Amino acid sequence: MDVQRKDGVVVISIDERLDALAAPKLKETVKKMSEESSTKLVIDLAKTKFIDSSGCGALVASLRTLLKNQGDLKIARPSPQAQTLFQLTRLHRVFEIYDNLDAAIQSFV
Amino acid sequence: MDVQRKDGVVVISIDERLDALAAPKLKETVKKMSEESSTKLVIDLAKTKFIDSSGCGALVASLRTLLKNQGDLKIARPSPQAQTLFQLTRLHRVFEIYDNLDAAIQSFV
Amino acid sequence: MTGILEMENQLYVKIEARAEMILLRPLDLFVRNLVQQLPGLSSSEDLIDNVELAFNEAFTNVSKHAYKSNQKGPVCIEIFVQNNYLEIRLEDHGESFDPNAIADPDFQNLGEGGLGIWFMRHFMDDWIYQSDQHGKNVLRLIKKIPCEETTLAVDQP
Amino acid sequence: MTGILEMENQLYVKIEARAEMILLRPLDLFVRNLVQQLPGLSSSEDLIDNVELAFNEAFTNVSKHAYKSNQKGPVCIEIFVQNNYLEIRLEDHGESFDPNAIADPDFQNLGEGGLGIWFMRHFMDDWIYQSDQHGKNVLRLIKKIPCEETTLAVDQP
Ligand SMILES: Nc1ncnc2c1ncn2[C@@H]1O[C@H](COP(=O)(O)OP(=O)(O)O)[C@@H](O)[C@H]1O
Ligand SMILES: Nc1ncnc2c1ncn2[C@@H]1O[C@H](COP(=O)(O)OP(=O)(O)O)[C@@H](O)[C@H]1O
Repeated sequence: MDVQRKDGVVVISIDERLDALAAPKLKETVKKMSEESSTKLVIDLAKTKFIDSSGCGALVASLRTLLKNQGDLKIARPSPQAQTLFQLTRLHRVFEIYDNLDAAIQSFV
Repeated sequence: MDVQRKDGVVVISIDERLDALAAPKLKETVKKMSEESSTKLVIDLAKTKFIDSSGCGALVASLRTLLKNQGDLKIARPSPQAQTLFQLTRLHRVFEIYDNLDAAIQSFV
Repeated sequence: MTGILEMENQLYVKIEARAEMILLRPLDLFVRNLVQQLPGLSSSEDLIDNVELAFNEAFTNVSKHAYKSNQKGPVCIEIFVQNNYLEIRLEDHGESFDPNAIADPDFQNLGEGGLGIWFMRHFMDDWIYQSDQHGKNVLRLIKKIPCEETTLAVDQP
Repeated sequence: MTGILEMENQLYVKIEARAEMILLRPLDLFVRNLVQQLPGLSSSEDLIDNVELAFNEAFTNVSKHAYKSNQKGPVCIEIFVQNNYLEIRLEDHGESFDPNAIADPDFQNLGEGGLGIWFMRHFMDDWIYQSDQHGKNVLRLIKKIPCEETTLAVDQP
């Protein structure tokens, strides 16, 4: 997991797998971030080949935490495997999803 | 495994693993090729993350087969793991090795 | 070693360990890579993803729910492959549960959890969970393997 | 399931299957990915490569040499991890051989084969092969795990 800031937006790049081992770290990081009000966060899934139910759950939890503190979260570059899960769970209607990282960042500006 | 021709030189691109499963196919392909006299062959290891004793053996066998028929073989872009094995086995003195594919091809021209 | 190992024309693997989360990814990759090499499955990236996901959810549940404490108990994973059939079995000796008491996820208002079993059921052809009186719990994940044309050709005269 | 599973502070995995070559890559990836997650090994790409290679040679040899015919016999793979110690054990019931009768490779004139055992010995800290009268052959591959500073710090007052 790698955290960067660009144009006032935080970009978290997730590693190859967003599973039950990686999910707690994401939730914790977002929780800390949301202590600052109005955090603008992009979760970049470009490197993420595999996501499971814990990964989806961590994304839902992260969005909730941010919304509670006037922040927001967008998702960039999900793999076909992630897109399948988002569609099945209707999370594609809950998340704003971009297939381009810059578009996700710019959507905040 | 993927076979292409460029400037009269044959380039074989090896897959991710050159192990006991992949070695027989390489040997067989080179054997067929060497029926034509003076085959110029480059083995491209750019995608090959893992090579084992069977892989090294297949390269040695391929070189022999070609030399017997006035052909020759160069190796391009070995990974650090492959380089370690070539050095340990002194195969780096047996093979001409290039860290650039074009240089390997041009060495024949 | 088990008698079933002697059976012909099928693949059988048995893995025993404590249900530690450190094994999740090595096991996932094992399952994925094995499935990737099976004739009727190798060509379908989707099918491979689905089996990997189902196994991943099953192992995570054994590690997290069957063994809640930090000291994880044993898990036995068995993989059976026959011509047109793949079964992955996970056996644990931890807490059991009643799958009929687990409601489907509420997709209008998804929580943090509760998707695992639904995913397994969705992506596999069969999902069977059984507990016996001796504290043995077995989950069976079953997937039919689509016949390849080469296989069909052999079966036909 | 085996008593050793109960031991604390160590990792133990046991895999049983027929020694089919289709398992080579799934098993290799399992071993690689497990080693990759061990504290003292995760940071060294070289060490991970070396253990993967040694395991790969050992499994290939059981499949090709211990079981020469097409009908492969059983192999049992055990992985033990303790603080500073990794052992991979392969047990077969096929043909045995005398490792002392195997000469080192002739590096001036390498042939097609004969590098496997030399690689295993070179890349592991210990390589032990033993056959008993009941036809059981066991190969033990042993690697010391370098201590990480964090581990050392815990041990010191
Ligand atoms: N192997 C298992 N052993 C015991 N309980 C389980 C097991 N698998 C699932 N459960 C129970 O079923 C519930 C739903 O599981 P699941 O759909 O995977 O969602 P989650 O794991 O996110 O809660 C779990 O919260 C747990 O109570
Ligand atoms: N597990 C084994 N069972 C029986 N014989 C073996 C085994 N491993 C190695 N051998 C014997 O030792 C020889 C040398 O093995 P190795 O160094 O791996 O080279 P290669 O496999 O290329 O011949 C083999 O040719 C075989 O005769």
